[in-house]
Amino acid sequence: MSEEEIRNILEAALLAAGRPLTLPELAQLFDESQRPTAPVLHAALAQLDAQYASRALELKQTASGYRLQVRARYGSVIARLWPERPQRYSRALLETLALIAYRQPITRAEIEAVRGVTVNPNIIKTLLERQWIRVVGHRELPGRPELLGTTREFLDYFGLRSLADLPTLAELRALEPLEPQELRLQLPAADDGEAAEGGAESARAPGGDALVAASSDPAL
Amino acid sequence: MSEEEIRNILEAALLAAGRPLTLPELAQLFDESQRPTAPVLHAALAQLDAQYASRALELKQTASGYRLQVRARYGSVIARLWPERPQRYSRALLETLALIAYRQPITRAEIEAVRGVTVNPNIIKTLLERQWIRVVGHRELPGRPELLGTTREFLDYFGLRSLADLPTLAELRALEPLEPQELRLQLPAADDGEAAEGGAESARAPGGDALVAASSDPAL
Amino acid sequence: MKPDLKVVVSNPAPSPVPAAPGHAEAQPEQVEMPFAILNGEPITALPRDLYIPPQALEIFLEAFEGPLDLLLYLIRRQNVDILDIPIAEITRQYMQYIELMQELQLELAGEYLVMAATLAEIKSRMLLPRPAEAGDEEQDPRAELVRRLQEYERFKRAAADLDQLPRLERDVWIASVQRLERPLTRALPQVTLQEMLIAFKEVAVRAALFAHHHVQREALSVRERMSNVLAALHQDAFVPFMQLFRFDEGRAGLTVTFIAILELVREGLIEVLQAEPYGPLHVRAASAPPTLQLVTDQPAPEGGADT
Repeated sequence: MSEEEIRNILEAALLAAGRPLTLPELAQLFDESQRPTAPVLHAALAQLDAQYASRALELKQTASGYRLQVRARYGSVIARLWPERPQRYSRALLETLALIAYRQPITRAEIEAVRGVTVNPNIIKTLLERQWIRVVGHRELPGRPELLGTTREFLDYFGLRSLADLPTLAELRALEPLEPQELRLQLPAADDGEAAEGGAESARAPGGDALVAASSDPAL
Repeated sequence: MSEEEIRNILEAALLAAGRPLTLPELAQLFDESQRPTAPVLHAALAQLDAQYASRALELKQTASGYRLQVRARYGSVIARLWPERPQRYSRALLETLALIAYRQPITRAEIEAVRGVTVNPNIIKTLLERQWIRVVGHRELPGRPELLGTTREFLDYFGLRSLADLPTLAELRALEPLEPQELRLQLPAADDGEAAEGGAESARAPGGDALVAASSDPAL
Repeated sequence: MKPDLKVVVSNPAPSPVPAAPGHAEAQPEQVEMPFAILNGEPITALPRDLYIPPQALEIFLEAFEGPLDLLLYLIRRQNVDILDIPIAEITRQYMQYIELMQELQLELAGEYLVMAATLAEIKSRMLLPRPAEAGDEEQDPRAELVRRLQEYERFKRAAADLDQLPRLERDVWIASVQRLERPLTRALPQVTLQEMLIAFKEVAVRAALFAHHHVQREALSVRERMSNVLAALHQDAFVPFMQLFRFDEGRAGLTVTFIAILELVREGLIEVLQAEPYGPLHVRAASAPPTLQLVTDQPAPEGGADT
């Protein structure tokens, strides 16, 4: 069997498997009578990798074996194949954020008291990183727990002039529950920018009106 | 952007996607400012395929777009990676599938009329589950029987770009008057080629036309 | 009914080898042992005195996809053109199979019996004297059967062709490589105001906030201002009371700030201190257990407290 054929078979197997293959697995591809020795296989793999030198591919040896992968340099180009599905924040995060907005300044313990469950520290971290909340002080209790409040960025993001633009609890009662899933279906990824803009605009209207508009929104 | 770089990006994308990619999808890989035109992309794909000539890879265009695949010649070698034998399909299933593919849209009763036996419901179920066929409508007859047709997955699975790529159907031949012996002697064997050609030509007609012809066939 | 048959010259390929029923290779696994017998002549000749294992016959007979398939097999075995079926002979052989199946008590699909009747009918019509203009294919009693056989055969062929097409994961494999980690820059999740409000509504319902609290719009701006005031106070440092007010906010804003400060005092979050009577007020974040030193009737600047 020619060196080229050995390379072809190895390449075919690695590409068809789509997972790392060990040297024994690669050796199993050949009939026993013409099975290349380990050094021959190693050499063939090295040649294969050399062939990829000017290409977007590379051969990589990992703990689980050999695998072909796209060079990191092409990663960002390839990433376009998977248009970023907008991530979603959890219900817990939204509730925490809403509680901080409505009941600020508020400590984590107080949030937990209302929600009835512990608040995952990652939620606070995410909200701080997003600069939607900030630590505005400490409650003088054992442990001096942080008091959390919302930020200017929070208001900007949601298109509010001030927290007073948020609906009161009484007004909230009128809100229909909505399924986040449904909402996502209505907002295709490509439209995100627009959707966010639209949302901000309607929210910029005086609180009450915005909510009326929101609940008559077909997206709800 | 160099031709080589375009090829590299296309190759990387096709390999990373692991599914067929359409020409527009491939074009999306490039920044708008340096996006190759369709002819340039076509040329790059052709060059890519040419590069694979002596390798185990090939570029294939199917219904859903372009995909890179391991050549059938290496299939038996690659199959060693998967100990389970690929699924085999019964003649009954394949005949049913063939009738749906060539005669779509077609009802179960019409399939039965050609095959001369009832169609096992499990066969239709299997074909539906494999997403090779789908219900495309109903015939306005008592009971509104379902009209079945093939899917894009069917074409992809069998490596076809369109129904027109299906192997040509054998021609029907006329029943000769009695005393056939005599008549047949008068037909020179040389005509055979012509007959075959004619048949191939008519079947090579674009899928749509072929289908119209098929469904208006009084044989049904 | 006039069969819609194209006149095509000659027969492209009557296969020289009598085709084994239904592409024998299509079902090798189930039938390996007994089927070997079937590829040869012994069974097809059907000598009554030759012992054939009933299981073998059964498998052989079950290999047919129906009466049309069985007929095609018989015709091919005779090595005759489908257009020139020796109807009497084929009928005789067909009946033998049917009888055999009945003898073996195979479950015989009704279609087999219908075909038997059809064959018998064609055979009898073949024996009838035919009109002068015989030769017209319409008059050939076999025409309909031939059409059906051809139609079935072409799809039998098409099925075999389909089976031969390079198929994914049997013959060809999609080439793929593993993707590297996703790029670091990720789009941040988008949240709509409605989503957040709904979340709050639900938590409020759960916590029965509706029942015990009355959050007014005014109160919301107060709470916001509470955060702002708190954030403006540095640890342990005194901030002049007046510095917490922004006079460009007008009377309403000043009021809100003042209420916020009162609320902060009430919650023990800040201390308001006065060094001497009528001296300037200073505010700082609460450090020790809060001591309430605020003189509550202290008028707010510009009389903002008269709400």
